[in-house]
Amino acid sequence: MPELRTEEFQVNMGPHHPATHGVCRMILTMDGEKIVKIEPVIGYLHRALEKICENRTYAQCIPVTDRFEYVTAMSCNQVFAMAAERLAGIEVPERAEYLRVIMLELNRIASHLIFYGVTAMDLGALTPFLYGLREREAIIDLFEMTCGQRLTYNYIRVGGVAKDIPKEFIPKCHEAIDVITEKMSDYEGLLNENPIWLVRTKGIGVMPAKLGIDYGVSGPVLRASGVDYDIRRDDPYSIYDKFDWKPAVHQNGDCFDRYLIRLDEIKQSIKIIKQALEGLPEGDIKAKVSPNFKPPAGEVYARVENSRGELGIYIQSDGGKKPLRVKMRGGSYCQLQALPYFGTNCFIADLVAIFATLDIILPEVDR
Amino acid sequence: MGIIKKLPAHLEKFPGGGIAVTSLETILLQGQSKSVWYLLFGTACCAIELMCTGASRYDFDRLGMIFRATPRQSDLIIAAGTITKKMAPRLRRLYDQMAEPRYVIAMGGCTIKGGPFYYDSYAVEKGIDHIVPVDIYIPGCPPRPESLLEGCIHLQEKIRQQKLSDWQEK
Amino acid sequence: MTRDELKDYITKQFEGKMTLLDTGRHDPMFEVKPADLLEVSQKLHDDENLQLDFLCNLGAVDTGEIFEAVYSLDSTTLKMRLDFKLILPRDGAEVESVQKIWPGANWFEREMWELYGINILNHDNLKRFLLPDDWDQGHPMRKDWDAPDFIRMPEL
Amino acid sequence: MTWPIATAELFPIFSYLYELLESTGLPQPWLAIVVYTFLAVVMFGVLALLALFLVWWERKIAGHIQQRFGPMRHGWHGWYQTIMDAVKLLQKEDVRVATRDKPVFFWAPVICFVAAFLAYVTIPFGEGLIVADLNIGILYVMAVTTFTVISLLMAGWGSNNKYALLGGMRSAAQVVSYEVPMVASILVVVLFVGSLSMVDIVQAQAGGIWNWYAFRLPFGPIAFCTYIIAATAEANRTPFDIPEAEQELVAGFNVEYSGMKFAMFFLAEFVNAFTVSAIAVILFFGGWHGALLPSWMWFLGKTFMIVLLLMLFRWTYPRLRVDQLMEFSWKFLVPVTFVNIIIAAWFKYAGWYW
Repeated sequence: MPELRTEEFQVNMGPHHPATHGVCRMILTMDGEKIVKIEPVIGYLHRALEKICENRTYAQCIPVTDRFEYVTAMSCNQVFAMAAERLAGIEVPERAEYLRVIMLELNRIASHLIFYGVTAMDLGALTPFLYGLREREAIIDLFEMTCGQRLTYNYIRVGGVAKDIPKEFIPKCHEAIDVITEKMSDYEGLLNENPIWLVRTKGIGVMPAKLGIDYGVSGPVLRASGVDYDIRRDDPYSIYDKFDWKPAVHQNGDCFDRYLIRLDEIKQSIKIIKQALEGLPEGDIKAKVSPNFKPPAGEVYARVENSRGELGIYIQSDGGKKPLRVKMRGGSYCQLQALPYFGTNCFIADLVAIFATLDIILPEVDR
Repeated sequence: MGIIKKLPAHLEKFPGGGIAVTSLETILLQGQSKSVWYLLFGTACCAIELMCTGASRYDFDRLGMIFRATPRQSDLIIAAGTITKKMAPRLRRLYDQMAEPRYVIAMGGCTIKGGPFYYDSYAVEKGIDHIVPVDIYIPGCPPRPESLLEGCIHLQEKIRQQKLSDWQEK
Repeated sequence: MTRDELKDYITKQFEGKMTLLDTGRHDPMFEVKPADLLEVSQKLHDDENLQLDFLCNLGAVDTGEIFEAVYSLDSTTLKMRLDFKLILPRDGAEVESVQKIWPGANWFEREMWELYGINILNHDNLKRFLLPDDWDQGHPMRKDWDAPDFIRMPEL
Repeated sequence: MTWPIATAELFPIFSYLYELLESTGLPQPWLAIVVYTFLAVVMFGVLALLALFLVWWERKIAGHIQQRFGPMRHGWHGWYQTIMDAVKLLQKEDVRVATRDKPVFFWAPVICFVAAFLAYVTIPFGEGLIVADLNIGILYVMAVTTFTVISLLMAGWGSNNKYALLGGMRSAAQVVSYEVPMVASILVVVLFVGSLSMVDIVQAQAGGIWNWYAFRLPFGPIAFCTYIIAATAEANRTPFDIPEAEQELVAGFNVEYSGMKFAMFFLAEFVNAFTVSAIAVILFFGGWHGALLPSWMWFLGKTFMIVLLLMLFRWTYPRLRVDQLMEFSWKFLVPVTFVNIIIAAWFKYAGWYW
């Protein structure tokens, strides 16, 4: 009997595909249902944010950074403001720092809730998606109350924050946190011990820690592989060193750990927010900064830990009122880059799971 | 679509055909407007708001709108988010793949005229209306879910105001 | 190691190869000659007391007269940061690829090549990826770049 | 005294109509043709309405599980939403891909649609409400529902699209592997009834809830569980909906279909879900038997409960991967059902079974 001839074939996943969370395109070389090779093609959302920032004053750059990573826009505001403050040597009032931390952590929870929903949806469970987004609305309401926007906040400015929080914010925030704490058991109950969920995620897409570090993978994805590295603790910015919390670390580096670590991070964030709400001091919310301030010539690379890893901004100033160069670095960029090296030799359904648990968001990749 | 395109011309030959055409028109347009399935198409920030609109608090399904993953089965493409020069041919292709009758909603500033990326950006398409015909524009950056819902309701009204004879093959 | 200790350590260990610049505002910034890049990088990556195994960022800068390539490094074990940069001529800029040392540099270098036109030597996959496939308008991130449909923001 | 609503049986209406027809003196072959055409039209109408209702119901249930409402604006709780969907699908352009395999692409939805309806020839909707009581009833149903897989494979191949082809191949593998445990779990019931006829199977469960096979320990419940799992896979529903896995294969086998052709697939999917639930009711829940209400109401009520179960599966579980799906069938379901049959057969042979 002659041997059956098989042939590898190519499947084009994206740029418009339900599982790519945006406009990522992956050229998959497949052997039946098995994936042999992944070649990511990006740039479908390349909007030249860096070029735009070069032609704006520092204050005008902040709204542009909102669009850099819209799911956690607060952290983009924060990292740009931080870089500009370091360049110009601006001291931020303490109340502003507290408000920043509250907003950043609330935004992290919102982002992780989206992650929870979208990952579940990619694996075929639609209901957790709506549950995740339901609780997110409570946080979005808080943001709306403070800065009037649901997604692109423009709240954290150079030298402080844009507005003080309204009176009702603190009770509402406690309420939202309580709701989320309560619903956490719902989330865990729906998926953590679901046998189908377990077989779909356990042992799938294991990323070795060495590979992660080599390719610049950071944040929850790297911590799920057992590398205890959190910029909030290891390169402290703002006032994170004042709070009692500890980064979540898991050891296996598979999809299930990457999923668990997000739930753990939500709990840690709640812890931080509670402490920050308690210790919120009175005082100024913004240092005196001219809108057209000119920082002295110099350069700085500032970075924060956002929900997708290290979010960095490199600013070089030539002493003018506009930055000479703004380079943005998102966590997803490196995670997508590393994907072909550990995402192959699995089924197309696994690739969807891996892609979802990496929590890649395309504007961070394409900018 | 094929039969319906020629239907008025055939029906009107008969006595009383005009009445049949108008009542048929009402039913067909009602059907079209009340069951607008949208394509899962989101590129940037607006896609998150699109997701929120489909979720519990706002709930697209109330209007009879559900998402389809394939363009062949969807009636509406909500261009949610920035369309870059690299993405523009893909958007056109998706539009071409959709079955008629098809509608387009331009959601957000970027799709209307480039929005915040109008100046200084070498990669953003300044408005999608020269790629695909747009029915409804929803301004905002990103628009709130309420405005998206309002836009969809306007689209439904717009569909109902059509005439069956508009589609006839000339 | 604190930042000052790091500065001392580097200037001692990499004498003549890395010079401290005063433009670094938060983390120490050094200058490396393009010819020394691979050697210095390897040493920074392997040195027991540095272990800079994590490439945070790599980007090019166009100042109008020269190009710079800025490398931001980090150590996941010793938790410290360090930046260094190369000064490159504006025409015929070439830089050696560091992806053997930090594989993650791959895409960053591709981006430098695509948006600035800095040639990367020994790069394994130098293909267009951010701009459209049929892009023929040059390297848009350069300061002197212009195109017919490129509209600059008017001064307020 | 009889309960008034119990007189609302449908069978007398049909027999009255038949007598009326007979009295016209139509010769025999023509009589049969008229009767069966009438039945086919009635059946088609009823099932089309049922499918539309199921789509609406599914959307409502999904909505309520997810803390929203589902269709609300068109009629009371959006009751005519799916009718509007049908009207819209009717007028959509029929996209014909240029590279398609013409006959295969055209016939796939038709076969799918017809296969879904064929099973209803032998399904008793109530006492006497059966089109033809074949003596191989359940075997016939098993045979014709398998046509669906051919249509899905045809759809996958004819579309000339890789996603569609993957979906088609997946569905073929899936349906073939789940056919085995499904038939094996049905066999347990057949073994005890001693007949393949649907009416006989239902009659064997007369006389109260303890006679329903789902509650007859120990084989009944096991057979029911294996059956319902296999049936979920047969009907291509989550967690076994890999042929049209939205996040992986966009829409699987029907990725290139639009308008009415897609509507055929869509309706057939829901009709299939109803079929497997109806068979579950006939085999395990005593078919039309029940007190007070007329038999067809009992039958429909029970079937809707099983459909509800399938819907709850769908909105709770994630989706299995293709190889895990096969593994689950061959390594778990098939052994369990076979052991179940063997022990049941032994019991039957020894005469120990009640």
